Order: sequence, then structure tokens, then C-alpha cells
Amino acid sequence: MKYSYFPGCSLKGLGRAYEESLLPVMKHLGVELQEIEDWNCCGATAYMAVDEAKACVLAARNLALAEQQGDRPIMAPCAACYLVLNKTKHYFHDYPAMKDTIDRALGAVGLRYSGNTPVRHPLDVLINDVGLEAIKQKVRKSLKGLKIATYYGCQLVRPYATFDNQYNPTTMDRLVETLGATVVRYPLKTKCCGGSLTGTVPEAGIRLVYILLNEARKRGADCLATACPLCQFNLDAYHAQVRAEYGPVLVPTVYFTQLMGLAFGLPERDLGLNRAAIPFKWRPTEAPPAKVAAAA
Amino acid sequence: MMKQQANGEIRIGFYICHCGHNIAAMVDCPDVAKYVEKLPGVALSRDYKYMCSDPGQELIQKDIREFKLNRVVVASCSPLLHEHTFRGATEAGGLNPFFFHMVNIREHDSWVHTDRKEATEKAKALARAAIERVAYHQALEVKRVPIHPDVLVVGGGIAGIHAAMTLANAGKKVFLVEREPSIGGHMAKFDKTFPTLDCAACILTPKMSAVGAHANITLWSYSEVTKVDGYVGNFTVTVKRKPRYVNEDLCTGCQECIANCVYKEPKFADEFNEGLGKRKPIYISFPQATPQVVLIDPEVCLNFKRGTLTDKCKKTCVEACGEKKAIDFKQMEEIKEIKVGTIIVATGFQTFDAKRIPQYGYGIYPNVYTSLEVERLVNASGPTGGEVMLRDGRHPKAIGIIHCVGSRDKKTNRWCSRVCCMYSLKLAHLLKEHTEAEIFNFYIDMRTPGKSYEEFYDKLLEEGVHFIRGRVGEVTDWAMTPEEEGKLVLRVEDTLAGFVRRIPVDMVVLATGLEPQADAQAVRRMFNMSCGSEGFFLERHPKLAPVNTFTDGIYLAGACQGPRDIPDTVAQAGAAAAEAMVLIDKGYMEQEPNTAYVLQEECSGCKSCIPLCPYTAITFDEVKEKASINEALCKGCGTCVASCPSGSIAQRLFEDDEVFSEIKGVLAYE
Amino acid sequence: MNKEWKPRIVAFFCNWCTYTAADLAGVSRLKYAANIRVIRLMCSGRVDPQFILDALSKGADGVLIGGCHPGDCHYVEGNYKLLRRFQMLKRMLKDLGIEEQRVRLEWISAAEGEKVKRVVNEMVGQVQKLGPLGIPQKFEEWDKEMEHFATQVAEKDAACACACAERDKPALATA
Amino acid sequence: MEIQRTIKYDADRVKGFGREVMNVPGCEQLESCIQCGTCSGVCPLSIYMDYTPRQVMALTRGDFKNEVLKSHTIWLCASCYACTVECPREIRITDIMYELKQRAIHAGIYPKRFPIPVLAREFSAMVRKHGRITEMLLVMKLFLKTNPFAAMGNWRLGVDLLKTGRFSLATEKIKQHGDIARMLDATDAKKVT
Repeated sequence: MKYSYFPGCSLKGLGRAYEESLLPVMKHLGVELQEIEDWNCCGATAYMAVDEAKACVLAARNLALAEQQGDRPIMAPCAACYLVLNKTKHYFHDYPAMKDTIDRALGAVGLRYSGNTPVRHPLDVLINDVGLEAIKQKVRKSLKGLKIATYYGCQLVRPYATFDNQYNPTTMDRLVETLGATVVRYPLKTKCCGGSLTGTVPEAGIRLVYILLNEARKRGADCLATACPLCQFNLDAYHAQVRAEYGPVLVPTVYFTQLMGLAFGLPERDLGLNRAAIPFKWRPTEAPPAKVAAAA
Repeated sequence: MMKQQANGEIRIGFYICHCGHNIAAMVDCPDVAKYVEKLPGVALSRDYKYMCSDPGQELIQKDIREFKLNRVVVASCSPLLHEHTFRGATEAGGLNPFFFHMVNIREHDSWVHTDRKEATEKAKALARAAIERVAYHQALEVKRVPIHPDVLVVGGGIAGIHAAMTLANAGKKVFLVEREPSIGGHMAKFDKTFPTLDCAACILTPKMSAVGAHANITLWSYSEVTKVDGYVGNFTVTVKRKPRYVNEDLCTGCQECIANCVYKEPKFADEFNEGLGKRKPIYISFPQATPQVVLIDPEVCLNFKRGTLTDKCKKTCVEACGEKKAIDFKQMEEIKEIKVGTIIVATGFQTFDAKRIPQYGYGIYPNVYTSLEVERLVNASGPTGGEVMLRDGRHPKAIGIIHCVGSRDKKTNRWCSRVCCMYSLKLAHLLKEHTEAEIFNFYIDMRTPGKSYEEFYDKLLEEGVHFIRGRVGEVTDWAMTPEEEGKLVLRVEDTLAGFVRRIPVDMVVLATGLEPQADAQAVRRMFNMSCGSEGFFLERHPKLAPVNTFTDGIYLAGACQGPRDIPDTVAQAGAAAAEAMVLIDKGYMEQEPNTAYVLQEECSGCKSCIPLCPYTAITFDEVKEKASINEALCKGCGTCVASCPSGSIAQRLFEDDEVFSEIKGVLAYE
Repeated sequence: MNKEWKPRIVAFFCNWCTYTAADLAGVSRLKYAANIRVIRLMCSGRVDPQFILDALSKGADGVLIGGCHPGDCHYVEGNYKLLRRFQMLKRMLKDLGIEEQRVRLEWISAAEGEKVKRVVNEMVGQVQKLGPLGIPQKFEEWDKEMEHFATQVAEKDAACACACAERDKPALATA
Repeated sequence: MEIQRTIKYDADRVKGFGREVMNVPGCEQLESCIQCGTCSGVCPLSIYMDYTPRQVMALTRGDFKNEVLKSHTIWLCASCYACTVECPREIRITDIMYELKQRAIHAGIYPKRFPIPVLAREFSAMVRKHGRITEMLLVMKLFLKTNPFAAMGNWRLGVDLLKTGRFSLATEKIKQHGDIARMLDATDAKKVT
């Protein structure tokens, strides 16, 4: 299984821990990731607000580079990138005018985009390409006893995701259950984390963060599992502001890839667990010695 | 050309209709008339405001006599609308009605084009085609098919019941086929009916028992139509009668067997009560069920589960039945074949599956109900005896009723289901009556068209029910505030107040919409009908033939044709019955003489046409070694004509000459 | 070709589905290209390949056939019968060098007024791109060519005739 | 008590504005809005908005350009697409919000010192220059350009992030960063025609 890997800006910055855990986990599962050479910012939501055409052009450059560097599906772990790249692909097909613009802009730097390369999210790949069975095989330290609120956030499943239900996604649930953890019913799993508003309109953003954390706590979750760097950042980094507003709600938020790493028994230092502001202290118990003996 | 000469001198009268502005606005009618005037064979050419009006038709008749016309062409609306009218006029003028041909320049021209010049050119081309064609027309005789006097009514809801009763009371023999163990349909499940609030049972059950007792009605419940052959006046219908393991003629409905079933307590989900109640393996759908005959559910009856051979079950029901000997575990499925002349399809609707909108939490939160479930909940004969008790045993203090669930939504069903607003108002009233709870109605638009419906809305407003104009975003159980704890919370914009609200309630009622039955497509095929884009059966004309289908002798009644309430359904059922009676009392049906015939001298006897005919109208004459067509059986599709390698089959009204000249005509115009 | 050129399309619609759908399009006041001329038949099964060829040879630039959806035929299976014929015809047209977009078969139910609009507009668009088929003109050209050949052949015959006469003379003489 | 007229005269409309928006790719469906309010009902931020999303739809369709572009609503939209997937008329409300944001930015009308447009502009400027985003720089610039006090208040956060190595001070760059500018110009060139 080979994929062109599009990290996106966040995974090099705020979401570093996501990349740090994603890469070893994928490697461990025999999924080859080829980072797109000289990729650029996907355009993201902010740029959409400035100029849709330009945003699409930015995204298209990455799609074109990926095609140029090998006929592989693209894997975009950041929900925002995943959405923008897919949106661009849709617009490219649905609106001739947009196609012309993109062709024109790419032409200016000697690139071409066919519009065929699929853009996929790690969850999609793990469930549909790798398969839960294969993942189960790799579990060394079961996450038994860990209660998780799976938090998908918004842009991962809306509006373009085809691999899961928009209203009640379940891929991450099934995944962490395979790792041995228990999923608590969390009706906010696709609600918005406030996105960039936490920084720009704190009173609104912080409230959303609080609601998400507080509901997770009320439902007895030990942590939230997320698949988006911005979600993780908002839920983790603003605890001070949340405390100031509403009192402390210290539910840690981890990337689902970090949980996989733990379950696979990969070395902790490789999983970027140290990067969280609200530390995630829970650890799986060692596999029963009998197994070890058998293995030896 | 031969035939045309054979027809002698051709004198065509051409008439183009303005249809007020409908045609004249986009087509230059006088100009078309002028163009046609010069065409060969045209004796006179006129434009006129309304050809279908009496003066218009008289004009045709007058001209036929004065100008010795022997062909008539009218360019106006669709032949499906007025061909009949003008054939009549032609005949009244003393000509064979089939010397007439019609040109459609309204539906196919003036209404669909925007450029007057182009539309006029098209009208000329189409007119010319008709002129070329009509010259070849032959005098034809109309075919008459006798109508079998018996009627089949499919579906025993209020529509089927009313249609059957109307016909039976008029002395017609009716077969009423119902899929469920009892007739009554959805209406039997309702508690009260809007806007008068008279109880559904009180007005329906008398009709039901009347059906059961009527000498002219053969009632087959727990049965399904599986096959329909033949054509108007002469259908052969196959009906499957499912085994109820109880002999209908012997069972008196005493229900001793139920009382004595080995299961002391009912423990199986009860379909009639939407699964809110329980029944035994041997049961009767509901107290007033018609026919009053019990049935056995082999899925759960011990006698079947443990195998009839190893007699483990005590068969207490058989003992209880005693001398009547009505219970028959060996009963088999029965196949009946009946002959009828006309068919009324009244197969009804199904309610929208609320699970398809997960945001509303049906199937996730136990206190989210569908409207049909609530109908049973407030019903005195329902599972709770009319006490509104939630699945968790509590009594609701606040209730939210969400309108338009599975209606007016492009992602589920686009159409307005027409009855939800009114039945939601009714349920609001009944729930208020039963619970004194605070009640919120969430609607997009309040639709109360109908006699004293708006007044009913006023009544509810006076009763202090809250009406919030806004489509609920979601139903959830996560609390923002203390008073929301343990409640279902509806998040909605109060669009009239202009802000978003969170409203905690104990019970949510989903006003699910009406949609076509799951098997509507199969049924449609079986009866050779069409479906509209939303899947309801298609009427022949939305205004002028609302109960007819495109297949003669098959009529529609009730919600299978589109969402409608009880008054409209009953009215339509009456109309369908009347349409059927028109044929029956007339005794025959006139049919287009568009049958195919073999040109004996040219037939090479290759037999390739014989397997093509779906009506086995073509046989092979072994003596003459030629095919021959039984025109009584021929429906006039013309498939054999097009397929005959030696071109030795022809079709009346669609002779090759006629079609070729029409082609020549549409293309000749420059 | 002058800009004014508008394709001429002959359509054969079955009475029960497509013709009714076209009526529906009218009643719903949908707007579509005026280049189409509809001929009504009881069933698409009545469409004889000759109709199509005849239309093309008489100057149609395209032919559209509309019938009920598979399984919905008012006459049970007329549309299937047509489909078989149609596929064979398509092959033949290909051999004749007639672009396949010029002849189109569509299943349009009585409820699909929208589809009538879409299909007609699409087809007019395609045929507009292809330009005129102009078979009648071609016929004329061919006729001219034939005359030309005919005259040539005639001359040849004449020439050969006298040649033979020359050659045969002595024989005749000896006889 | 300060009062102001709320009545709208036809002169307050910018005729054709609604049509203009509806002609933009992705915004066509606005025509079929039935004002049911589902968008507001599911919008997590509707509780802060001066106009609810539904009202923005109505105002846009009704040609009330100034009201729409001045509203906080379009800036509060976090583009979570809840409205878009829930709308019973399949109106892509989020995309319409984007379109309105763009128009506001170009028209230069948005609440003064309201950081979001600034963020958007800084963001795009940085992308144009480096091809990638270095969040640290972005955030610094943003706060300095809007209100320094917020920057102070959030300083702890900054430190946290630096400690956990999630905020690098090194600028992320792509090799061919000239390309970005060239592409973006080509885009404009196209748009002029």
C-alpha cells in the first residue's frame, strides 16, 4: 500500500504530535507514505475567505505535484487539508470556469492536474485498505479499560467525506474498539471545536471547547480521541482560558494515531505524547507474560 | 402514392387554433394558415381563436359540407387532450372520424419555445407533416370490447372499502383483496380524525363490517394479487391467499383459542400497535378486525416451531375451539384465479422511516416517537388503554412535535405530505387532553387548507399550544443547563422571534410524512401503470383524469396516487368507483382501430413475427403457410410491423405510407 | 456552413411514456430547443429502422427515439424489441460513416418532462457541433458522379464496339 | 434611550446583489431557500450572531448587500459545514458565507479591528510569500495588528506551545516559493478576462 503523503502546515507545527505518531504507526502496518516533494499550504479555510479561486489553485498545485511524483492516492491527515483538497477536486470537475482557472494557473508554473487522484484520510485508509483484522493482529498492549469519547470534528466528515456517515460517523469508534478500548456515547462527536475562533473570538471559541470537554467528562471519558490537528490544539491548548471561564475541565485529547501507537507497543517517545498541555497519563498494562513466553 | 390516388381527390380542411394566447402568443397562426393554404390537397385553411369550442367544432362541420372536405387537420393542443373532440366533429360533419389528424403545437411548440420565429417555423413543419399524412388516411371502424361486469379492488383501507361499498351497493360484484389479516388500513389505527375529532373507529368499523357482510363483496384478507393478465373489460387476476391456519368459514371469532393459548401472557411485538403492545402466537389484529377471524403466526407458535410431527405442543387452542374445528395447522397457501372487467388500485401509502434522519434520534432515544405510535398511545383501545405513558414509565410534562419529518426535504422526500400539519394539530390537542403537558409544535409552514381546518388551528392556538416556526436542527440528550439534565433537548431557531432556542422536553413526536409503498414499483408493473417522479402512481391527467391510469380499465383511489387525507380519499374512491361503473353499465369499450394486419399476398411465412407478439395475437396458418393476426387480441403496438422482414404486416392509423409522408412533411419545410 | 444553420432533428416518441412526458414538459412550461420535430407512434417498438434511414436521407441531421423505461413498456416489451434493432442499426450507421451522436435512443417515462428538455437540448447541442449531415446533397453529388461514369462507360463501349467491328470484318468476309 | 429606524426602503437594496451571489459556483441553490431555519438550528455559533444564518440567506436573496456584508455572522462562521449537510434544500450555506466574506474583504467593509479579516489577509500574505504557514509568525502578527493586550493575555499559551515544541520560530518555506506568486497572478489574470 503506497500513498502520497500531504502533511500540511499544521502537522509541521501545532499538530507535530499527529505526524510523529502517524508515521511510525503507518510504517508498522506496512503502509508506505511518500511525502509530496515541495508541497505548499493547502489554502485552508482562511484563504477560502479571501479568494476561492486562489485557494483552489493553491490546493491544485499539491494535487498536481502528487500526480507528477507518482500515481498514488493522496493521504491528508489534517481534516482541513482533506476538505480543501477534496473541495478543489469537486470544483475542478463541477465548474468548467474553475477548471480553466486552475489549468491556467498551474500552466504558469509548468504543472498539470488531471483531476483523478483520490484524496483520502488516514481513517479511511485504515478501515478500508488496511482493515480492522490486520490492525487487530498488531495489537500488543490492549487498551482495555480506557474509556474514549471519539471526536471527529466537523470538516473530516462534512461535506465531502465518503468513507463514513456524515451524521453519525463510526470509523474511529470501530478502530479504537479494535484496540480494546471502550467508546462512550458522545453526541457531540461531529460538533465544531470553534476552529480559528478560539484565537480570534475567544468568548465564542472557548465556550465550544468547554462544552466538548465538559460533555466528555460527564460521560466518563478518560480522553477524547481526535483526527484533526486544530481540534486537538483547541481542546488541549486552551485549558487555561477554559479554567478561567468555567473552572477546570482537564480531559486530555489525543490523536487516534497515538492510541494506536500505544496499543501496538511502539516506543512512547516516538508518539509525541509529551507535546500535550493536558498530559495523557493513562497507559495500557503489559501483555500477560504467558503471551511473551509464547512469543519467545 | 398508389393508395393516395385510390383515395380519389383529396380535399383537406386545415384549422389552426390560437387557444387564446396559449398558442397565438408564440406562433403566428395566420402566417401558418397562409403557408398551409398553398400546400397540395388543401381545400381551405383557417385560423380560429378556440377550435375546441362549440362554434369551432361547428365550423369544421359546416366547412366539410360546404367545401366538400374529405380530410380534416387541426393544429392545436395535444391529441391526448382533444383528438377525441375533433374526431367527433369530423364524424358529425359526415366523414369517417379517422379522416382527421391532429397537430400538437401547444404542448410541443408554443409552450416550450421562446423564439416566435422558430416556433412558427416548427408549427409550419408539423402542419405540413399532417397535411402529407392525412391524405393517406383510410376510413376505419371502431373496435368494441365487451366489459366483464365484476370489479377487483386492491387494498382494504378506507379508499378500497369505500370504492367496494359504492360498487356493491350499485349491484356490482366486487372482489376486495387486502394484504393484512384485517381490512381498515391506516385509518383503523387512528384515534380521532381531524378536524371534527370524531373517533376513527366509530365511523370506520360500521363500514368495515358492512363490507364483511355485503352479499356482493367477496372479501379476501391476508391475500395478495400476484399476476394480472388481459386488458380492459377482460382481466384475469391471480390472487395468493396466505394460510392463517384457521378456517375462515368455521371460525366465529369467539377468541377462546387466544384465551387458552399455552402462552398465558402475550409476549410478541404486536404489528397493529406499532410494536408498542404485545400479542400471542394466535391472535386477532384488533377487536373490530374484519373478518372476525383469528390467525396463527407460525414464526412463534410452538406447534410450528417444535414441528407438527413431534406433537410437543399441548394444542390448548384446538381444545378450546372444540366442535368448531376451525384451527387447521395443515392449511396451505391457496391460489385463486378470477375474471374481472375493471380494477381499482387502492394500495395506500407507508409512513416515512424516521431512522433515516438520525439527527432526530428515533431508535436512539426511547422517548422519541413517530406520529403513528402516538396514535396508538392516545387510543383507548391501544396498548396503554389511552394513557400517555413513556417507554420509561414516566408521564411527559413537556412534549415537542416536529413537523415535516421526511417531507419537503431534498435529501429524503421532496414533497409536502399534506396531512402532517393537520394530524400534528390533532395529536397536540389529544396529548394536551391526555397529559396537560406543555406542547410545542415546530413547523416550517402551517398548512391547513380544507373545510374548517383553519378553524381547528385557531382552536389549538386558543388551547395554549406553542407554535414555533422553525425546523428543528437536532434532538439530543446533552444538557447545557441544570433544567436540561435528563431531558431531550431540541435546538431550533425560532424564526419569527429571530433567535436560536434550546427547548427541553420529555417526549418528542416525529410527524413522519407519507411515501409510496415499498413495493409500489412491483405493483405498478403488475398493473401496467406509471409512477410519478416521487414514486406515487401516476394519474392519466392531473386535472381532467385524476383517477384514471394510462391503462384503460384500471383506476386509482387514495394515497397510492399521492398523499391525501380521509375526506379527499373517500371522494376519490367514489370517483374511481363511478369511472368503473361507466364502463360496466355501458357494457363495452371503444378501442383505437390501430391494430396490425397481414398482407397475405406478400407474407413469406417466415414466422419471425409470431414470437414477437406479447399478446399471442399472431398465429401461423399451416395450410396457407402465412401468418395471420387476431385483431381482437392485437393491442396495436406495431412491433411486428416494424420487424417483418418482407414488410408484409401493416398497422392501421400508422401505415408505413402515413409515417413516411409525415417524415417527408416535417423535413420538407424550408 | 453559415451561422444561421440550425440542425433538424426528427423524433419518434412512444404514445405512453415519452410523448406524454413531452406534453408534461409543455404543461410545466419547460423551455428547450425548437429544432425538434416529434412524430407520435403507439410504441417505440413500431420504430422501423427504415424510418430512421428515411429521415436521415430526407435531410434530418439527427434522429431521436423515446420509449418507456425497460420493464415499463405499455405493451410489455416493445422497447426491448426496438433496442435490439437499434443496436444493429447503430453498427450499420457506423459503417456508413454517420456519427453515432446523430442517432440517439432514450428511455423517458411519462413523469420525466425535465428529461425531455435535457435530452433534446443535449442532442441539439451535439448535432450543432457535428454540423449538417446533408445526405440529400450527397445524393446529388453521387448522382453527378454516376452520370460522369455512365458517360465514360458509354464512350468506352462505343469505342470498343467499332474496334470489334473492325476486327470481325475479315471473319465476316471469309464467311 | 437611543432609537434608530429599522424600516427598510427599496432604496436600501442593492438590486442584483442576490442574483450576483447566486451566480457564483456553489451558491446557486440559495434560490430555493424556504427559510426553515435548520441552518441556524444546527449552527454552533448562531448564538452569537447578529443575524442568524437564515436571516443572512434572506437578506442576501433580498439584495440587502450592506446589511449582509456588515453583519458579524459571516465572520463568526467557523465553516463546520453543519448547515450545508443539514439544509433540506441542499443549499451550500458555508460556501455562500465564504463568498460573502470575500465580498466583504474586497469591499473593505467589516467590523473595524475585527481580527478575522486580518487573520485571513495575513494568512494569504504569508502563503504568497513562503508557500507555507508558520503558525507562530501568523499568530504574532495577528495579535500585534489587532489588539496587543490580547497578545499579552495569550502569552502563556505561546510559552506553553514553545515548551511543548509545537511553535517553531523557524519559518516554513517551500523551495519554489516564486511559483506561488506566479500562480496566484495567473489566477488574477484569468479573472480579469
